[in-house]
Amino acid sequence: MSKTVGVKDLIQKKDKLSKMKSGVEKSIPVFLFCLASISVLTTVGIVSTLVYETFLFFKDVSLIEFFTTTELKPLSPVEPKFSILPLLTGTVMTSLVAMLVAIPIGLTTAVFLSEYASPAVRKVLKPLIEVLAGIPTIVYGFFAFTFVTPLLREFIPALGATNALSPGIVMGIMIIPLVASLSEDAMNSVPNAMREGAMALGATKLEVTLRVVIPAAISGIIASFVLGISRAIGETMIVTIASGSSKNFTFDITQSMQTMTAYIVEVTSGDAASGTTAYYSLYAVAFTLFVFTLLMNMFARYISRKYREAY
Amino acid sequence: AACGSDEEGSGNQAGASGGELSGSVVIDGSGTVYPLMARIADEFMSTEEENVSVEVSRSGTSAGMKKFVVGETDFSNASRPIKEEELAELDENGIESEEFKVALDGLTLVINPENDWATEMTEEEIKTMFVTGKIKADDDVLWSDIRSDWPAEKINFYGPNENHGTYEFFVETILEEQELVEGINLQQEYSTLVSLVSEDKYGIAFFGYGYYANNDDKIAAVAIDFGNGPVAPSLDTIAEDGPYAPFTRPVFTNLSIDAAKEKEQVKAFAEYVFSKGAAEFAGETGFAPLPEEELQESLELIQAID
Amino acid sequence: MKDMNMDIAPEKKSYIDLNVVQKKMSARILLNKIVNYLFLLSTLFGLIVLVILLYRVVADSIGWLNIDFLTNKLSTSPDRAGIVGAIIGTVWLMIIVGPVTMVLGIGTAIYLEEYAKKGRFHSFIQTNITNLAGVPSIVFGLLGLTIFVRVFGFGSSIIAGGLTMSLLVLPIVVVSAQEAIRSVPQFLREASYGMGATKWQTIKNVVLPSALPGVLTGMILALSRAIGETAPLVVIGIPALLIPIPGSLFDSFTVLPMQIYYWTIDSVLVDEYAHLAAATILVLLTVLFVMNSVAIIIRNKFQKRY
Amino acid sequence: MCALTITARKSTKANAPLASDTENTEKNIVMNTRALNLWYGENHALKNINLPMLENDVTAIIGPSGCGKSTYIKTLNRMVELVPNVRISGEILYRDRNIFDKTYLVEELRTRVGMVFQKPNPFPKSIFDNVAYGPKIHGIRDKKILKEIVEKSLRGAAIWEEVKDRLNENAYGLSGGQQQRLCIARCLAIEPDVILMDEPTSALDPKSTLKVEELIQELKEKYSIIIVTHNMQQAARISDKTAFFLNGEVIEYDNTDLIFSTPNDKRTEDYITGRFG
Amino acid sequence: MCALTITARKSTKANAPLASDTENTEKNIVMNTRALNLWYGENHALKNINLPMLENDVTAIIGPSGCGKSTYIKTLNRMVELVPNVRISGEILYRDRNIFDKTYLVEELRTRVGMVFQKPNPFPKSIFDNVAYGPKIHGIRDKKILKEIVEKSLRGAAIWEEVKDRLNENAYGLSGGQQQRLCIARCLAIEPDVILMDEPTSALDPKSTLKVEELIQELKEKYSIIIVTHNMQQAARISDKTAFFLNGEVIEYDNTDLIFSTPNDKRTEDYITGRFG
Ligand SMILES: Nc1ncnc2c1ncn2[C@@H]1O[C@H](COP(=O)(O)OP(=O)(O)OP(=O)(O)O)[C@@H](O)[C@H]1O
Ligand SMILES: Nc1ncnc2c1ncn2[C@@H]1O[C@H](COP(=O)(O)OP(=O)(O)OP(=O)(O)O)[C@@H](O)[C@H]1O
Ligand SMILES: [Mg+2]
Ligand SMILES: [Mg+2]
Ligand SMILES: O=P([O-])([O-])[O-]
Repeated sequence: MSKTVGVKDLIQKKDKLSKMKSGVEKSIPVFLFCLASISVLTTVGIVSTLVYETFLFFKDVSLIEFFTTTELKPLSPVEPKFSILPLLTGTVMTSLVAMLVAIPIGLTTAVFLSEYASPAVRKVLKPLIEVLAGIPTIVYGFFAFTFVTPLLREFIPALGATNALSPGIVMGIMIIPLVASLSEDAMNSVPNAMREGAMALGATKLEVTLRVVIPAAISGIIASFVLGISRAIGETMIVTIASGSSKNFTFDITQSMQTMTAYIVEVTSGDAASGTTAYYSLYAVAFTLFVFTLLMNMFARYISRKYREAY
Repeated sequence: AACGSDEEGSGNQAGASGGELSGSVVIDGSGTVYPLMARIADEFMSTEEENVSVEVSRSGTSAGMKKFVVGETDFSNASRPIKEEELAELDENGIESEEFKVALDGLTLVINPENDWATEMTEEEIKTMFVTGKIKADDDVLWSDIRSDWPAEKINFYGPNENHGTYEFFVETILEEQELVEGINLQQEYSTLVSLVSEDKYGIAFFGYGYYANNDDKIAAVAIDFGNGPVAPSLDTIAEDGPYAPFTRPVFTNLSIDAAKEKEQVKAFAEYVFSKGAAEFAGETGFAPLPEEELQESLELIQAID
Repeated sequence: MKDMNMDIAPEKKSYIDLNVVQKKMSARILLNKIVNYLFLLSTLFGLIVLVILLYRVVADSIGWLNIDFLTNKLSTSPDRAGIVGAIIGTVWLMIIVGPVTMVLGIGTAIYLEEYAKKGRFHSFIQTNITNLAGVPSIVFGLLGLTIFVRVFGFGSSIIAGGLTMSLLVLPIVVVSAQEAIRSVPQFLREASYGMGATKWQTIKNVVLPSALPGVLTGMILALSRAIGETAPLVVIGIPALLIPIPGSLFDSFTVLPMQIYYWTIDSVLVDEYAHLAAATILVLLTVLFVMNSVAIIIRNKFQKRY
Repeated sequence: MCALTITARKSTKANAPLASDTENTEKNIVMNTRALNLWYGENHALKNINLPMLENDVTAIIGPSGCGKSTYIKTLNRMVELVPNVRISGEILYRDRNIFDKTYLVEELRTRVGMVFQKPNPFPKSIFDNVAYGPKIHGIRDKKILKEIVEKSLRGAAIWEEVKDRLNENAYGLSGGQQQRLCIARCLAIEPDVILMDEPTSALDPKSTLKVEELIQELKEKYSIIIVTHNMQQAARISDKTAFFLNGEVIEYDNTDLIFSTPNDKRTEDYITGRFG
Repeated sequence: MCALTITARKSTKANAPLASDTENTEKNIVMNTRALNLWYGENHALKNINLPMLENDVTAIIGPSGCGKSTYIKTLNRMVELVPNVRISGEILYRDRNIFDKTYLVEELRTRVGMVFQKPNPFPKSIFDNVAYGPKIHGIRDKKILKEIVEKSLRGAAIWEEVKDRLNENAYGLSGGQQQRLCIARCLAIEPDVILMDEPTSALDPKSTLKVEELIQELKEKYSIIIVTHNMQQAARISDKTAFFLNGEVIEYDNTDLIFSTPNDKRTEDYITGRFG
């Protein structure tokens, strides 16, 4: 001890210095707080830009016209018409097709992975399926346009070159991993004791799954569906490329339809000059889209929290 | 000094590995004109002035104008003449500009290759079938409504949407501002229209000649009888004073004179367009070249900018 | 089996008829078997699609994806066209997105996990981040268009695109960094505090190094999302033809997905563009595959050593 | 079925079950385990088990933690096969049929051999649906019959009076002891022949434990019961036979009173007197 | 500092610490706890604690699980404040200064009052960096000095010989016992005055435990040590004073030999003789 430096003294001296630096210690939380506020500012930014321009839009176009009429001709030189219904039907139909693909396949995939597959199989299959979620949507758009549509045409001759069906299916495929992995999480959190209880009564795996596991995990499963829908509603590139831009109010999925997202792409990359009603309409549509997806996401979180079973 | 070298450069160093100019040229506007302008820009950068960066966007004629009138772009392509309002705005912003014709486009009516009846139609037939209520109040027009020996099948109408100068030309010039037929399927992308018609035996669409010429294996063009027998659109017939003339239209580019004065590369590019580019690449991108004198006139106008 | 029934004591009124149970049993088990295979099939469906997709992309890009394609600049003519500009544009984008999301994301995560009192404000920010993660990317595009392109006047430059993309992927980084920080065992923090370390010293010297692998994994995933994202850039406005390679943050740029987008829709004009799009997709997928593999390696290598 | 013929015998190793051939030689053997070995991967968890189980008896299985009690009992209705990488050799005869037979469907076996678990594990459904679950999956759809079954089973599990007015409430509203009896009722509803119980009272308070113990005494009139317990007193109180497991082997098997009064093996004695485990 | 003046006295309640005023009245009090109360939210975890701690003594704290031992020891260096919703009243004097004083920086306190935890918790860094961590955060950057400190501390923790050739290897490569001594070395590196140890050997095997116990005996020459232990024999072996906690109260405090030979309180006796806890 004698031969070494007096660490105690060293520390005390240095500490006085460093305590003077305690300004750093105090300012860091403030700095980090500012960083954390950026995310809040982002939301504020989104809401305020959308709200402001939407407000300008509704000065020109009544809410009634926007939500109840069926014609959308934003750039018509003769008589522009602004109804969101054609876009809503486009969005709803493509999302509906997507969910008709994603829900059954996603859920059965989840069931297979969580209830049927051996751990080894699961370990291989799960990450492979998740690859689907990582593929850029532009690639899916290309795939829908150049492969799925021509393929479907073989079976449905009336199918248009752009239509709601093909991008819907491809969106569904893209959403499979989301539904599958969230549902699987929900099923995994059902305690094994529950499965064993049913098995011990002579139930088959299918009966255990249908009558015990799925009911117990239902909130998480529904949440995964809702998030999937929300994802489908917000998806842009697939529909922009493969579903065309026809603004007819129709439910015919074999024909071209435009979604809210594709409309935004069209108007921003197209001809609408800023300051015109057509230009503001894109904010009104975007605001509708934003509110739609926000509500769905909040709803998903609400149900998964509210109905989480207390095991 | 820089000015001098520029003139020499464009004259002597064509094909050389690069001129002395640098900086950027920003072009936006018509989607119809885009393929031609992109082709010219590409060639300009690879053979004339390697260090100049020409960027070509295609947000559409009107959207391009919006940027042009505030001085954001150097060139604004257009598939229609510039409008009064746009000129007024340019004035207001103190921007001097000049409109140049670049090439000729023929508005082409396209049908499915399997359509073996409507390969020839009269101008009048086109004008009536595309106007709402002209043939039938409910607009469910059948091919047989036009000529009785044609199939009794519903006609499916397609066209570019209101974003496009082509739409405006069709509605304003050809249909003389009468309302377009109800239920016409209007699309943003020409690619979509090509696909739609190529798959629809009873479909008919209108768009620029270039999109037809590049896809004549998938779609067919209607030969139009303007009174002197049917004329099929082709580079020859849509040329100045060609027999397809009623349906041809010039396409333009608007040059900001201020930009050309300030930036040598803008002027150099403009000179290139009218000395070489427009004539050489019009054909391969589906436009009829303008008569040489007209291009020469434009070139002289540009060279005179100081 | 008959004597099974006999085993049951006579006074026990039996509801379960073993013969019936047995008869139904084989049907139930068969159903279970069939369903098992159906579920397997359904699980494989996604993978089959994946294989088809990859096969198509590879098949379409054979003969097109070569060194020249990777090193050539963009061009309108298919045999000269390359994607070096898009690759470098993508790199530029990452140069913004990487540092910005790292600072914002990790800072936010530290604040939420280590500093913020668990209360209303904390859950407000947390909810806000979860909600942002669910906002469609196109809406972020509009935000970027309004704020960065217009208000800040950055135009359609790298900085505008990069900042927009940063906000888009920020929630991914925040959430994964939060998880990583949360998984740093409390006893390591206690050890540090026990030595008289201040909070920030503890975070800097103990928490962050331990959380680093998780944070890095999240960063890579966020970057790969940003690399593949197209919609916000379409809104911000990327030139359809941009040959020069961007040299500064304020230059126009293009990225791989945008190139895929334009080539896909222009394939109607020039058939070969479809092959260029496929080749670009292959490059993009390869990049993403490598990034994700790195993320997985990091995660596995540094997983839980406590 | 066959009368108990196995008398005290030594297996090759020192782990032979010793059944003292007194009084109950005339009782039937319901399940008979012969030379059973079980591995979890490399872990040899059950080693050459030979163990009979008599009709209408309560057989207790005791032993220190990790000795293989749960593993053994889960082998009897083949629930152990749910664990991946399990390997089994030897045979278990249920009513003279080898349960590992290819043609023996596990679902069928489990309908005959019911099970009650350590932690009460009702389904997150109503009390009624919990009990009706078994009959329903076995094809009974008739509401009236289901009602009768539910009542009978709940009575059988001595919980009817407590829950008859709240059959439609969620089972999670019951106390731990009630939940466990509900699980027993659920098991009774499919009218099993044998009931396996793995430490059924270890998660319960003393009062509930007593109730379940009384119930087991009643049930043995109609069912054959195997119960795993770590509670020596409990084994002594309620079982007729006791098997002592250690490290995956059966060290001793005999009448409960004999095991607890005069164990043959030193290790059994050590365990019973609390010297380890 | 002030000499021990507190002699046997009764607090208002029955939980008065009884320090038999024999032999070591001349030892200094390093830390003195006065009327300390602590609440976790509504849970009153420490109740009116009065407890002195003598210089160069080993003070053992014993008591059943949940009685507040860890809470108390963590209060001594204010680590307990990391738990949200903690409320504290009363005072703790370290060398006559109240550690809860506004002007007393926790960092300073913790530099003087070091701590060793139940589970060895080295940082996932090299052995060298683990030990150098403390000096570094206190501003010592000089490589040479750091090296000296590391060696001295590792020697002090009786682990130098075992690790001197692998100072740059990750600390997680060490055995549990080595890790615990490394943590002690890490604590010594900032030359604290008092060392708090919360069950420092409970995660260790008997051999490592012995080593750490020997080490504690050595360390007490230079440091004042408080050790929490659930192991009565350990307390008896290594400590000079022992405090018995029960339900957040100090039931008895006295010389270790007295506590273990002739406890004053019935509850202490019951605990020591293994009747509960
Ligand atoms: N699912 C499993 N996978 C691998 N090994 C297992 C598994 N379950 C149990 N084992 C091992 O098998 C052996 C016997 O375990 P088992 O659960 O049967 O013991 P037990 O007697 O029931 O103990 P306890 O009294 O703690 O319940 C133990 O060594 C255990 O580690
Ligand atoms: N972080 C906390 N939040 C709330 N209550 C706590 C917390 N830590 C401990 N307690 C409660 O305070 C009381 C004392 O706990 P403490 O950990 O001090 O006991 P202990 O004597 O160290 O027990 P053990 O021997 O098990 O370590 C217990 O009732 C415990 O539940
Ligand atoms: Mg067990
Ligand atoms: Mg403790
Ligand atoms: O894109 P346009 O040329 O039709 O405006």
